[in-house]
Amino acid sequence: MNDLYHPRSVVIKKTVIENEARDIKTFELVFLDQEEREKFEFSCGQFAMLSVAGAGESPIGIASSPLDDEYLHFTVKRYPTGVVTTALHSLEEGSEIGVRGPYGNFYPLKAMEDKNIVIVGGGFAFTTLRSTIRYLLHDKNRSRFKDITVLYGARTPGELIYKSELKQWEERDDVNMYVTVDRGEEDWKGRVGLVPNILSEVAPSSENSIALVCGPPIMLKYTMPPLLDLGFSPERIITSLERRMSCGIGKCGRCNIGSKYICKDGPVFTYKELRELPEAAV
Amino acid sequence: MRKGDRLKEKIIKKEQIGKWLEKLGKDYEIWAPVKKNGLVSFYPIQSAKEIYFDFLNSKKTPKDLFFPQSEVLLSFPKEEVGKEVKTILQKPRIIFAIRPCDAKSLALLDQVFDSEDYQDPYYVERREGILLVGLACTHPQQSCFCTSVGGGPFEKAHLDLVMADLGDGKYFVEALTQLGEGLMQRDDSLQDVQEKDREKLAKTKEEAEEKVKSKLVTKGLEKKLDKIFDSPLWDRVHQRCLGCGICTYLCSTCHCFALLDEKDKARVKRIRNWDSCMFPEFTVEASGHNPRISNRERMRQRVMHKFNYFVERYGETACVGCGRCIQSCPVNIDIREIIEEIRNE
Amino acid sequence: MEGNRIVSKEKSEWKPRIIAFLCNWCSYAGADLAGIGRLQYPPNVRIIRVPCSGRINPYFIIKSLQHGVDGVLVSGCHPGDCHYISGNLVARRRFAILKRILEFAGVEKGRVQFTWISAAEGERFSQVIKEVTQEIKALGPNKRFVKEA
Amino acid sequence: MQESEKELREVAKKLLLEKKVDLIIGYEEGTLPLRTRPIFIREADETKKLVWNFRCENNLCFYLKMAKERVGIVAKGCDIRSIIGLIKERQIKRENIFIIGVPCSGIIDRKKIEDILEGRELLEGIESDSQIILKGEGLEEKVDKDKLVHASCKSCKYRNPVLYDTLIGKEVSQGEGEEYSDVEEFASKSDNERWAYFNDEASRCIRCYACRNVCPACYCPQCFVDQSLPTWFGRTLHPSDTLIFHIIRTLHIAGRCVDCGACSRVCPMNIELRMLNKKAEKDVKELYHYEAGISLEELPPMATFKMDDPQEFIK
Repeated sequence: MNDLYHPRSVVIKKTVIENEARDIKTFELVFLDQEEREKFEFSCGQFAMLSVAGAGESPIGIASSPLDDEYLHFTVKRYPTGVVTTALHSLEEGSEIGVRGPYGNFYPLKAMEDKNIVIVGGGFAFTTLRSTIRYLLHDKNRSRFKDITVLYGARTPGELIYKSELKQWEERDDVNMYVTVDRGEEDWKGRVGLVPNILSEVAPSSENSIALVCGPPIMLKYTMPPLLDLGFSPERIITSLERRMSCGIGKCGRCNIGSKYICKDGPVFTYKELRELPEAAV
Repeated sequence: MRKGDRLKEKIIKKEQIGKWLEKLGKDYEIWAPVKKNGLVSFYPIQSAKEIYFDFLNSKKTPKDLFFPQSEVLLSFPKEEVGKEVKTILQKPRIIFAIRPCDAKSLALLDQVFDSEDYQDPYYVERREGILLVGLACTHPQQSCFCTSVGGGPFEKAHLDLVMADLGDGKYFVEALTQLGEGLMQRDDSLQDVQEKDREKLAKTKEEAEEKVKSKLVTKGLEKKLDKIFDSPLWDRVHQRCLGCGICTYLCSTCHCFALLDEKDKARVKRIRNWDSCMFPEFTVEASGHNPRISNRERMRQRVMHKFNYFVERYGETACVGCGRCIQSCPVNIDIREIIEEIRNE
Repeated sequence: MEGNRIVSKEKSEWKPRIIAFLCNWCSYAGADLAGIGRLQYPPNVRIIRVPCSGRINPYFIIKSLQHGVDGVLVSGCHPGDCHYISGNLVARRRFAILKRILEFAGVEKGRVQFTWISAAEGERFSQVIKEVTQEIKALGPNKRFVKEA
Repeated sequence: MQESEKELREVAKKLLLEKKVDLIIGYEEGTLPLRTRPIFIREADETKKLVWNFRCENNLCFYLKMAKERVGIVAKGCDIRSIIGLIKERQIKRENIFIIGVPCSGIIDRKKIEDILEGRELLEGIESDSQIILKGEGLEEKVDKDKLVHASCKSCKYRNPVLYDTLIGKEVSQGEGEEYSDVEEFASKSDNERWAYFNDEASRCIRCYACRNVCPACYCPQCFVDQSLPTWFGRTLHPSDTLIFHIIRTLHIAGRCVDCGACSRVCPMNIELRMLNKKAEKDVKELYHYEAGISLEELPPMATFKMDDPQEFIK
C-alpha cells in the first residue's frame, strides 16, 4: 500500500571518484533482491530518488544504460549544503541505501532510430547522456542509429567525468568524439573552448538529425542559438531540466514550471516545449 | 443518486441534534467545529454541546484531516517498513458542519491525490473513511467569493449530507449519498419536511447567496495569465508580502509538501510535511541555486498555480473562494484585488 | 540507546543521563585531573569537549533535552582565565538569559546548570558532578522538550 | 488624528517632490473593515492615499531590510526603536532613511475585536477620536479605544519617537502601568503550569513563520530553523519542535526586541508570543540595564560583556 514512497534496498558495490575536486562520485548500486532490478525498468534520461536513511532523498539521473542489467550507476555531486549528497559521499562500499523509481520521461530513443545523433553535454550534467551513449553504442543497438557525434565539455580537464570511457569512445571509429575544456592546463593536449563555440566549429549536419543537449543553464542558453543556426528545428533539440524535487511523482509541487512537473512531465523536454514554459529561462 | 427524492429530506430541530449525534457516535468518530483559544477548528467531539454552531468558518481548513500537516510515511529499520501504514482511521469518521467551500476543496485535492495515475494511500484511506456532513453557509463573509469560483453557500456537491439552518430552531437535512442517507436514518425522530420548510430553505438560500458580495470574473483568467508572466504587475502585487506561509497553510486547496527524514533514538522516520511555495527554501537546490529568487517570483507562482497551471492540468481553478488568505494575511494582501488587477492588465 | 533502556526500567533503578559540555582548556583538564587523582564521582555524565564555553550554542543544550537527556552541565574557565580572553564572558550573558528563559518556560531549576572549573580543580570537578547528579536525580527523568519516538 | 494625517501627506509629498527620498513607506486603508496596510509610494500624487490612525498596526521596518533606495518611512515609537536596532546592527544606513516620526497613543489589537464579536462578522468599523463603532448584521457596538489597545502599547514608555527627521503632530502622553506585571504573574505559577501553558500555545503553531518574517530583528539570510546541514531541530508540528523554535527565536532577539508586538499580531493561531519575548526583555533590563532601540551607540547587550556581570546562577 505504501509502495509509492517505499525505497528498494540496494548496496553500494563500487564507487568511483570522477573529478579532481573529488566531489563527484559514481555509485554502482546492486539490488539486494535481483527481482527488483528486473522490475526497475527504465530508459535513458530517467532519474530515481536515492535515499540515505536519516538524511532523506534526492533525485539523481541514472547514468548507466538500461542494458547494464547487473547494476545501476548514479553520478552524484556533493554540495556543502546538500544533506543527501553529503551523506551519500560519506558512505563506504558495501553500505545499503534506498532507490525509488525510475521516474520521469526519457529521451525519444525510438524516434532517434535511423537518424544522426548529436549529443552535447556540459560538466556534471553529462550523466543521463552517458547512459544514452552507452545505450546507443551497445553492439545490439549501434546499427539502428546513423552518425553519432558527441561533444562534451567541462570547465577544466580535472572536471571531466567518465574519463576512461571518454577515451574508449574516442578510440572507436563509429562515434565522433569532441572533448573540450573551458580552460586548459599544462598537460592538457585536447581542445580548449566553450561548448557552444566548439559546436559551431564542428558544425554537425542537422539533416535527418536529433540533438540531445544537457548541461548547466548557462550552457543550454548559449548552445541553443548555434544549434538553431545549424538548422536544428526546436522540436529536434531535446534537453533535460533540473529542479529541486521531493516526491518524484508530480505531487509535492516544487518542480512545478507552468502546468508541468519536471519530475513527471519531464525532465526531458524538446526545446520547442521549453520555450513555451514560463520560468524555464532557456 | 436520484435527484429530488423527497424521502431523503428531513427536518431536525436544533435540540434534537445532540441525540442524533449521540447515535451516530456509536459507529463514527465525529469531528466538528469547536472554539478554543478564540479560534474555531475541527476537533473530535463527545457531545453536541461542544459544537460551535455560529461559526463563520474555521480558522484552519479541515483539509488537514485528510492530508495532515505532518505525517510519518515510513520508518526504518526496514523490518518496520510496511507496518507503518496500518489502518489510519481507527473508526469511520464524520466531519460535521463542514462548509460547502471546504467540501469543494476536497474534490480539488482528489484530482491531485486520488487520480487515475496516482492514489495516495494515506489520503485515499481517509477520504474513503470520512463522511462529510455539510452545513450550508447562512453567513458568508465579506471576503467570501465562492460564487465566483463555481461554488455557493448552499452548494451540495461533494457532501454526503447537507444541513441548513432555517433560523427557526430547525435544520433542513438532505441526504446526498447512500451513506448520507444511512446517517439520516439512524434517527427516526427526524421529521418530515413541510412545504413551509421548503419555502424557508429557498429564502435562506437566496439571502445567503446575496450576502456573497464579492463578485469576481474568473472566466478566462487562465488565458490572461498566460500572457502576463513577465508583467510588471508582479512587481506591484508582491511588494507588501512578508513571505510567510499563512496564506498557503490556511488555504483549503494548497497541497505542496516536502519529504524529509528525522532520526530519533531507535529509528528513522520519513515524514511528509506541508510546504509552501512562499518560502525561499521551497525551490532552493543543493547547489544553492534558487530559480525563484524573491517574493515576486514566489507570489507569481502561487497565483499562477491556482488560476492557470491547475486549470490547465485539471480543468478547474484551485481556489474555492473561502477568503481565509484575505482574512488572515498580516499585511492585507487581497487575492480579489490581485485577480482584478490581472483582469485589468 | 543504552540509557534509554535504563530509563524504561523501574524508577528505583533509574539513573539520570547527564551531558557535560566542558571547555578544553580548563574543565576538561579538571576532569582529567580528577581521573588521575582517582577521585570518585557518579558515572552518569557523558562529557563533550568543546574549545571554549563560548562555543556552546544554546541549541546544544536544548537539543540535548529534546533527545531526552535528564540534565545538562556546562563548565568553562573562571572569569578572567579564558584562553580566548573573553569567550566565557560573552557566554556568561548568553547562559544567564538562556537559563532564565528555560526556567520561565517550565524547565525545572537544576536541570540545566553552569559552572566554572579550572584545570587545577580536579577535586572540585568531582564534587560538582556529585552535586549535579544528585540534584538531577532528585528532579527525576526529564520530561521537558522530549520528543518521544 | 485628521490633522496629523493631513500633515503626513504634505510632508510625504514634499519629500518626493524635492527628491529627498525615492520611496515613501506608510499606511493606506485596507480592504477589510478596520484594516490598514502598508503602501509604497513613489509618485507625489499618491501621497493622498496615506493614512495615520489607531489602526496602523504593521511594523513597516520589514520593508527597510530590502529597500535599495532612499526611503521615507512612517514610523511609530516602537518602529523607530526597531530602526535604531537595524542601523546599529548595520542592516540599514541612517543616511538612507528619512524617519517620519508619528507619536502614537497605542494601536489596535484586532484580536480583541474578535473577542467582542464572538463569531459575528464585522461589516464596518468606524473610528472616532476615542471610540470605535463596530457594525454588523444585528450589531452596533461602541467600544472605547482604550479597551482595544494592544498589550504592547499599554505600558509603552516610548510613544513619542526617540529619533526622527520630522515629527508629525504633537507629542502624546506615555503609557502607564507596570510593564512586566503579566510576566511576573505568570512567573509565579508552578513549573508544570508554565510548561503546560507554553506547550499548549506551541501546539497550535502551524510553522507559517509570520512571526519571524515580520520581526524587524529577524534578518538572517537563512534562519536556523531552515538550515539543512545541520538540521538543528525537527520540522514537525510536535510541540517540542515548535516551542523550541519560539524559544530560540526569543534568545536570538533577547536584548534586541523592542516589544512592538508585531509577532503576536500577525500570528494566525493567536499564540501569545509576547510572553517569552517580554520575559527576555525584562531579564536583559535587570541584568544588563539595557533597553533595545534607544541609543545608536550602546552595544547590544548580548554582543558584549562586563567583567562584573551578575553570575549568581553559576554553580
